[in-house]
Amino acid sequence: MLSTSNLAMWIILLPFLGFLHNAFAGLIWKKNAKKVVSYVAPGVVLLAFGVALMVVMTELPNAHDHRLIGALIPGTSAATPWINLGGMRINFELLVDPLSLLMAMIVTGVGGLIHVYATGYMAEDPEQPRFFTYFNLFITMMLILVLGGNFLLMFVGWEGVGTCSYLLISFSYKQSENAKAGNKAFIVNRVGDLGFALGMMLIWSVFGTLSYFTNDGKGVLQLAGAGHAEGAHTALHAISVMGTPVSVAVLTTICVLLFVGAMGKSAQIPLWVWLPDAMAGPTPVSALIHAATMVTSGIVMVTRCSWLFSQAPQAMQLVGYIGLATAFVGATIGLVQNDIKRVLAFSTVSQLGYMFLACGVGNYTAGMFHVTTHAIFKALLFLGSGAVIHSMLGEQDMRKMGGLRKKIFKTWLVMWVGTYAIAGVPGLSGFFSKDEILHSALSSPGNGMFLYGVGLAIAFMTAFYMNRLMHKTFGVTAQFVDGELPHQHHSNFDDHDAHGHDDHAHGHDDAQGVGVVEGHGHSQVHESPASMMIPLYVLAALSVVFGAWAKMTGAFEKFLEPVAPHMVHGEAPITESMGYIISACVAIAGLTLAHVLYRQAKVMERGQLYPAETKTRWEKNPLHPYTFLLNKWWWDVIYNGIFLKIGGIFAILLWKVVDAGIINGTIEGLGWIVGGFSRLFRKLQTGYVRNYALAMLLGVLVLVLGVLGSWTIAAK
Amino acid sequence: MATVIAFWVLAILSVVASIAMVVTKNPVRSALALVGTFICVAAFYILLSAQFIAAVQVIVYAGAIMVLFLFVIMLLNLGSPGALRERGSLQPIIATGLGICFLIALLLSGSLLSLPLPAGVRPAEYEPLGTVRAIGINLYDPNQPWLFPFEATSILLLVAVIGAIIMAKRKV
Amino acid sequence: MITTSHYLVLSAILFTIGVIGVLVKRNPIVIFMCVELMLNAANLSFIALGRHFGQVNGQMYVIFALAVAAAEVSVGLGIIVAIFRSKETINVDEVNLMKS
Amino acid sequence: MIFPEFVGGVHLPSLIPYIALAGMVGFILTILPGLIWIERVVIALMQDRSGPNRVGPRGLLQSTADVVKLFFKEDMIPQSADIKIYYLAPFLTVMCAFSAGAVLPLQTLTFRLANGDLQTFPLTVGDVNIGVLYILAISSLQVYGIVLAGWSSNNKYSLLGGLRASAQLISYELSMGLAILCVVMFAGTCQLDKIVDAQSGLPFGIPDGHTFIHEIFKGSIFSWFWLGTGIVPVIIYTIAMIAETNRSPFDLPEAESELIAGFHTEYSSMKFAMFFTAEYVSMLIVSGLNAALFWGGSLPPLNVLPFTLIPGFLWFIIKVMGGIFFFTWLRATYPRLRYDALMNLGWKRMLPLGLVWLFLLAVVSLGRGPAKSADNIPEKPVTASQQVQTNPNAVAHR
Repeated sequence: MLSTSNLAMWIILLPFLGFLHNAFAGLIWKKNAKKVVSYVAPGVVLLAFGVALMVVMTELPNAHDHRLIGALIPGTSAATPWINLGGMRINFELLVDPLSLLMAMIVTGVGGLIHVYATGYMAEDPEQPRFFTYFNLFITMMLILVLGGNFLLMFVGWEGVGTCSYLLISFSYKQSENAKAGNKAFIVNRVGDLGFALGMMLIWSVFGTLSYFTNDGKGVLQLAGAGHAEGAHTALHAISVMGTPVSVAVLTTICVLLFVGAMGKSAQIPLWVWLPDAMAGPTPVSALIHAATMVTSGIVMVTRCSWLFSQAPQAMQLVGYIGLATAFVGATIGLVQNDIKRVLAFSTVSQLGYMFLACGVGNYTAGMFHVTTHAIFKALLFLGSGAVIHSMLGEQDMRKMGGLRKKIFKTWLVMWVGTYAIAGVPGLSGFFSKDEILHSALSSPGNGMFLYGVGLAIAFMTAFYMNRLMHKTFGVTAQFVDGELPHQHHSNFDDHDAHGHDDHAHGHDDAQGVGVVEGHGHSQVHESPASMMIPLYVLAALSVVFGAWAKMTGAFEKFLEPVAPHMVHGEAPITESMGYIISACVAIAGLTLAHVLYRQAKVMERGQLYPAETKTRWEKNPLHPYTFLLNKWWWDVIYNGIFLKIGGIFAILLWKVVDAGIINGTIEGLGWIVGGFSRLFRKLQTGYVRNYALAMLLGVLVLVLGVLGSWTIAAK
Repeated sequence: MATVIAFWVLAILSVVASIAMVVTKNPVRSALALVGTFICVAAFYILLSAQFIAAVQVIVYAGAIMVLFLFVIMLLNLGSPGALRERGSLQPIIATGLGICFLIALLLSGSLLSLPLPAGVRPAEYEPLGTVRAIGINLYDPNQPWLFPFEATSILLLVAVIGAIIMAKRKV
Repeated sequence: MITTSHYLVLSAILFTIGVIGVLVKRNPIVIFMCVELMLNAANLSFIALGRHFGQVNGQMYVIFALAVAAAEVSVGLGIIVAIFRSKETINVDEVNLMKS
Repeated sequence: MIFPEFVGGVHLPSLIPYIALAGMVGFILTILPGLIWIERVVIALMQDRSGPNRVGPRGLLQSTADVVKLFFKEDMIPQSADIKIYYLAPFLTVMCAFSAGAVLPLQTLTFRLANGDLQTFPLTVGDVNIGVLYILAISSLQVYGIVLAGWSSNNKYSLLGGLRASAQLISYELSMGLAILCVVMFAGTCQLDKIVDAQSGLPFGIPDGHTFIHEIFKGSIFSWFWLGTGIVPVIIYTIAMIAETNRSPFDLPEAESELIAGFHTEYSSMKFAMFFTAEYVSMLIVSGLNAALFWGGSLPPLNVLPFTLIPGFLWFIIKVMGGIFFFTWLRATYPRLRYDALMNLGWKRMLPLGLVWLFLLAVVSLGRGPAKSADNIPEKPVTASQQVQTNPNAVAHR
């Protein structure tokens, strides 16, 4: 019989089998590998989505039956002994509850669409099977992360997705910048992972288990939830393990450490610097990993531990403020970026900040709601931008695009939907999720007004830079000569001398003037293949209807309620409909401003709002806002300055004093002594095997005599 | 009585043959002497009513292993006749002395000398244990620990075959 | 009357001869043969002891020892042939790369 | 025919080995010249020549004359030969050839015991329970005679011939062993007379209906193992046995055109005669084994009157002679194989085929259920609890 746990196991197993298949596809299918992989890889993920859907169907009634603390569905976790070391017993267990199911559906659903898209996007890459191997492995790891029934399993997935992210960012590893970006992501994530690991160890030492839920009610979240129910939020010290209360300080430490992990994975200040660089990977990677799924795992984790966080208000405040700051910083930087994918990357950073803000103010459902809608429309945007880049033969710089609306009308249409969704145009999904966050921020006691204000500013900026992106890409006059685009495909094996950052590769622009040359008979800019467009349509449709559906029916909230209850304690000074109006106004204002400015830019030279000389002048002043934002608040430079310099000095200290002086001195001294003895004993080493054998016999003889002697003594 | 005579004859034969193996300078004769020892040992096995092992001893040791030795000796001798000549040194004397000491120590230990035959086992009971059937039944009996080693041995042999081929192949 | 001790002593003698052979000979093939003799001596004592205790275990051990010996010889002789090919000699005293 | 157990106070069954030994050796030694004569006559017949016709009536004494010639020929020893081994080699060969015959079951004799019971005893030299293994062991020792002869002659043709012969022997021993294993698996015993016994039932496991027809086919040609094991093993065995005896078309070790006379190039006079003897004895032995394993040994082809009149050992000899005729026939018909073709046939065709067939038969015999126990030991394995509980350490410390 198929039980839920078995079914849930298959959600993970299917992509894993796909991963195994793709890894050995070349061996199995020889020349047909690419073709087979392009069917198998999306197939398994979509199949997993189907399984997840089935689990939801079978479990949805149950979930509501058990709307108790933790709302677990008892007996639905498949537990097999995994680690059994002394007193340490950790099971391989799955937790099937609304949260994990929601994430599983996002990962497999959106992931499946992106897989389909990638079959078109990666079709020409000779290393396509390797790409899909990583991709399926990523899906597997992500599913382990969300479905795992204890912190250690989550950590396995956590590290696994990190590895896949690294592998995929540096997929075209022959370009050193990609490899460096991969390294950066990996190393920055290590910092976060250390925090997570420490938090996990602390949990182990405090709670004595890592499982969220156990049959005897001693699971981490069970205890936390019990505390929550008992004393509500007022009575702290409510969590007790074996009758001993856990102090708030310890809980706060745990939560902060876990949040450090989330910072790394979800690109929050101060560990956010890797995400923009991660755009070096192929666009489907950016869409799947660095927008829709992996980066949201921090939010998932915080939501998962909401019972813990609810007992540690300081930690929650930290989460909220960090989220807000990140959202603000990301949005400001997004205003001035020129690389289409980087704009989206900063937008992602900013939106992630939003989600943490929601968690910080206690409205986890809103956070997860935004996770879901963001997964849909950000995937849409990234995939759309991928289609644009694909159409532009690999060009990513918006300054060299423009005028694409007529050429790739369908792409423009879906991008437009995505833009309005993220900007929060009323009716589209981003509007509802964002508004809910803003509303709960406003309800937050004490600092509600401040959070709300900054949030609105961010929303405004979001609308602005998204419309800017649309205009620069599709709207203004074309900044390239159709038919003479240099081919810049992202394959490992192409020549990368002209990788889009070199203006002189476009020397013809100056000679022939700016403008579209239509007379070439065939246009290089073309609509993407159906395998890329269909996922876009699906995502666009979802972007339109999902938010409204979820909000109107309340299904989403009801679904998630058991695991992430509403913990906002204050009262908002304005009604919800009032909030709707305000957010709508802000979004439309942002869009309009960009529209006005860049319609103007349309007539200007090279589609820039300001002439190039002005910008050059600005760039000379490092504190000028433009330069400041363009260089990401000098964040990388500061990091380099602090960590690299100090680290370097420390390393030199270690090298010169500790290594060369103390260690080498000791070793060499020992070496001298040993050498002296060696010179003495070297004569024994004849190199003749039989001499050694003789020595062995002598040894055996001594042993035999020793045993004999001991027997004799024993006999007496 | 017949077994006593057989034992002593075979014992003397086997010891003489093995000493001859060590003493002779010609490797082919060494090998032949060793074959003689092996056949004597096989005969001992029959005396000890381990008929199957005796047959296998002859087939594997005398029939396969020593033929392989002979092959290699001949093969290498073809290349350079002088390669296998022996030279004298101090080592043999020390080695022999130590070896004899070792033997004496073993004998002195007394553990070898204190086992009368039979020790509570009548030969008639033991007799059937040496047949192919008995060995086979015991070897594949899941209640006994031999099944896994048996399978492992097959893997070992496969590995050895591959290893030998790789090692001896002229062009790798 | 032939007792188990007879066989054990014989086995010890054969073993010792094998040991001495290993130490004395310079031809690796002959050394190998001496090792085989030692193995056989051990096998003999296994069988004799198995007989002594009326157990089939002694014979089982010998079966495995035989198989392992066969494997060992095939690989060992392969090594010797390989050494001969590369060094044009198999005298163990000339194959002394281990000497410092 | 039923013999009494005691005749004049002599225990007849205990005399069987000596009778068998005398009979076997006597028969082999007397038939040998005849064999050579038969071979020459048959080949002459097949190749439309007259064959031996000078010495004696129809050249019958030709072989005798040859033997006399060999006896008195000068014995030449190469100067640089390793004399001891040079002498040892032919003896080894002949000894191995003869001693393999020790376990061939010539006939089954029935005795009426003193208490009135009937008991059967096989007419063999050594009725050992490892009969088949014994023959395999002895035939694996045959290599030595050949290799040593080749090596000690200190002649490159000899050495090459010796190496070839031994490589051939080793290669084909495997296929031979596999074919024999098929039979052993079906018979459930290694004892040759019991293997013959196992062929005395009805063919294809038909249950006994105790009618006249059933009686005729009991132990008939259809129930022998050549058919019972599915023809493939008997083919493999036959090819392997020809290769094992270094006979044409597998007579590469003594390929005249390449190696003069192979490993016995340097042998003359009686030593050569010994190799010669060994070859023919081997032929007899492998044919005998063939007869016992696949062709029902001493069983008549049909269990009806004219056949059953002939005693079992005569049937056995007839079958052996059939094998010899087959050898001769092949020699008259086929050219010699190339060496690589020989090795290919052995390793790449017959060995895999034998393995696959053994596997198939194993599956079949699994389906048939456990083979009928032929050895008189309990089915139950000896478990540790039944074994004598003696602590070896205790003894060692005594």
